[in-house]
Amino acid sequence: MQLTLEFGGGLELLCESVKIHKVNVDLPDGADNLNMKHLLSWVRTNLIKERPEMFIKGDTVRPGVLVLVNDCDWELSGQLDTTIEEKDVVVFISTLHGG
Amino acid sequence: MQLTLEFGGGLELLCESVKIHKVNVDLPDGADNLNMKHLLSWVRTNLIKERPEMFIKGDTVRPGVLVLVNDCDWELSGQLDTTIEEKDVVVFISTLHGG
Amino acid sequence: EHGLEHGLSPDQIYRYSRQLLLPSFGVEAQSSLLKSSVLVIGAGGLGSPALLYLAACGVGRLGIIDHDVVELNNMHRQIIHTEAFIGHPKVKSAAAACRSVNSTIKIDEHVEALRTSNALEILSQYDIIVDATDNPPSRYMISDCCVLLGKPLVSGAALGMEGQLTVYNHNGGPCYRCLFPTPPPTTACQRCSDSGVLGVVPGVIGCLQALETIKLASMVGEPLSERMLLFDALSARVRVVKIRGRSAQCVVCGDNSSFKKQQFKNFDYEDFTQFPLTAGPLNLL
Amino acid sequence: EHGLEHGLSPDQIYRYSRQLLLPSFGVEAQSSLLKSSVLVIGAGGLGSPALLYLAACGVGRLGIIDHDVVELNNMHRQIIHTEAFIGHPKVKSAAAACRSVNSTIKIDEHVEALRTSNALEILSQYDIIVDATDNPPSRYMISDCCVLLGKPLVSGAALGMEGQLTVYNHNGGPCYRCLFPTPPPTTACQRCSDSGVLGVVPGVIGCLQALETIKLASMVGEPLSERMLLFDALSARVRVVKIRGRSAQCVVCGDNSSFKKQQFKNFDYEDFTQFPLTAGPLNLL
Ligand SMILES: [Zn+2]
Ligand SMILES: [Zn+2]
Repeated sequence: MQLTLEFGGGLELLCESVKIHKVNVDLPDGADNLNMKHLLSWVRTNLIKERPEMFIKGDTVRPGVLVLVNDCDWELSGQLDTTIEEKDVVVFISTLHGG
Repeated sequence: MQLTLEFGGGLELLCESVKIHKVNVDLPDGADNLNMKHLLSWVRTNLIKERPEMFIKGDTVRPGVLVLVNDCDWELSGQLDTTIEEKDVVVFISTLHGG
Repeated sequence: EHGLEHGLSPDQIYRYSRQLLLPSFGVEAQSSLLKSSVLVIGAGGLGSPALLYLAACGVGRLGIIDHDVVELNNMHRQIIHTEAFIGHPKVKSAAAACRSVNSTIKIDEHVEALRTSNALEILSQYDIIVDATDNPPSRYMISDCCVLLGKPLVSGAALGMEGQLTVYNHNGGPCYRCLFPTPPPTTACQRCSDSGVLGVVPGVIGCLQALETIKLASMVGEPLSERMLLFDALSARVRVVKIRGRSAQCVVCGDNSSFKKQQFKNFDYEDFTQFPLTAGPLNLL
Repeated sequence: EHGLEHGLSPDQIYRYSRQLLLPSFGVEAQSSLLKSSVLVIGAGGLGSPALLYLAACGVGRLGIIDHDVVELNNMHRQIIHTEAFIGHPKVKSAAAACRSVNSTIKIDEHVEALRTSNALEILSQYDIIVDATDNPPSRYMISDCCVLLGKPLVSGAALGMEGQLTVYNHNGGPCYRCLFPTPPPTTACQRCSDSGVLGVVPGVIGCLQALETIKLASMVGEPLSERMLLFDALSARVRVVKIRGRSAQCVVCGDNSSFKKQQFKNFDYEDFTQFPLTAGPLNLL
């Protein structure tokens, strides 16, 4: 499945400072669709090169990270249960506090 | 065909000051697809309520109007020959000069 | 000209004529703006353009609160301050600049840090609150205070080459805690003074904060509530995304919240976020 | 700290420290910025924030050209000017403001209208040109002049509640005439002084012009070339769209162009656009 994954607000530093990743993610064994739970685990394994605790906490993203699926907060689509489809754009962004 | 048509830079004044129009456009008789030439004519007939000369000149848009099909200049997709598909977003925007 | 009927003086009609002319703004919106009051918290990178544009456009009463003094290393982004004010309170410097562009509006100077002990009393004096601070405890404290007082909050942030903007606690929309119930780890909380920022990035976000404030005060347009603007300066990309609404479970604004003014006054925001509310002016890299 | 190796003085290292700290900017980008020169054409609504941020961030030499004087009805949006300068040339007022935020850069004052007779000579002195003017003949004239001189052009526009921004003539990208070979009808050419503008709209676009200029001068990020940013303030929406590249048929920058400096000097931009290059300060509504 072709997806675009974007990292911002400093999270790109965990993926070698690359903000936009065009990736190909296979369906997990035995699953008939890909959800955000699968995708988080895929990202953790394949893209996060350092300090994973800055990205994941428990089975979800750490506090202060917003997840957007096609420009929409994943809280509105079922969070970890959100189903991901071909060509979806998923953004992980750390909230900023500076000024 | 469901399309989103947007007008900006003052062109919305020609369509009762409404910027975003969700419309349903039928294929022209005998045509097997909809192109920008058809769509301009449809817009001229169905949306432009006043001063059509501020929108159309000859068989195309007047000088100073940019046409964007799915966020891309129509010069890059064949101008009047650009084929329009279901759910496309077409923007007509008048260039601004103020400052 | 029906400006006079709306109580605009001939001088005001002349000064604001380019806004009065505008069909989507006009006399009514200008008149609302002139009757409104706005508090800008922080006269730094975000506050600089926000304050200048709010003063210039004719907000009736503009409050400025900041405890800090102007330093040379602020000058690359905090364009409201001039070199002549280095070493002086930012509030004095910002107020002088606002008065110099518009002597006809009222400007309140609060030369102090915002704390749980003074926040309710200060924020209650204004219609709209602008968060232009630079740290997590301030952001939680200001949002909680806005919930308790029922004030809309125009929240901007900038760091490095990125900026973010949204309106909290407006018209049934979420508060800061609805989005961020748990504070981030301290290591994810850089401030511009620690990690750097390109000066014009808070410039863009601060202007957009002024815009959202003007829209709220004059009741024109669609405010950025339940939406967030994400700005990436390096790639010149802007995203406006849809975010969650108010959470029924929110401990501050939710249905069963027991968070009242007394809880607010006793809440330790520094302990909650593990981050200091104010860094002294000498706390440099 | 290797700022000294790049020729930065200790004062400069302190002043620009928040940009030097930034990994994606740093000493090299700051050093390029300090060596660059920028001309801002127009010290009005767009020029105000553009000039302040360009001065503050450390552009080495900043030119300002405008023929106009400060008026009270400018003040709602032209935040670089103070009431004290009403009746004085905008260039004097803007230069004073720039110097007050950064006394260490060089500022050139050009108190005159830009015309075909002086444009080549003035623009040739700068690396990057910022179009912050308010009318079609100026926009064509400036773009043509930039093509002849091979200078990148950061072009912003604002009117009412909308703004537009792009970079022309950069790195093989289009010029203004590639996009707009034929001038629009005069009825489609409102200026802010005729049709009104919400003050902070040129504020946002002017800040973004400063940003694009900084990116060009310091060679960081992706400039907004062959792309255009469209900003709608009322709905808080921003679009960044892909626009055409350089046109081989363009009469000015195209493959067979015969447009040289002599043609430029003789070209009548007012006749071409049917619009005056400069409106006198007394030409009000
Ligand atoms: Zn809440
Ligand atoms: Zn060209």
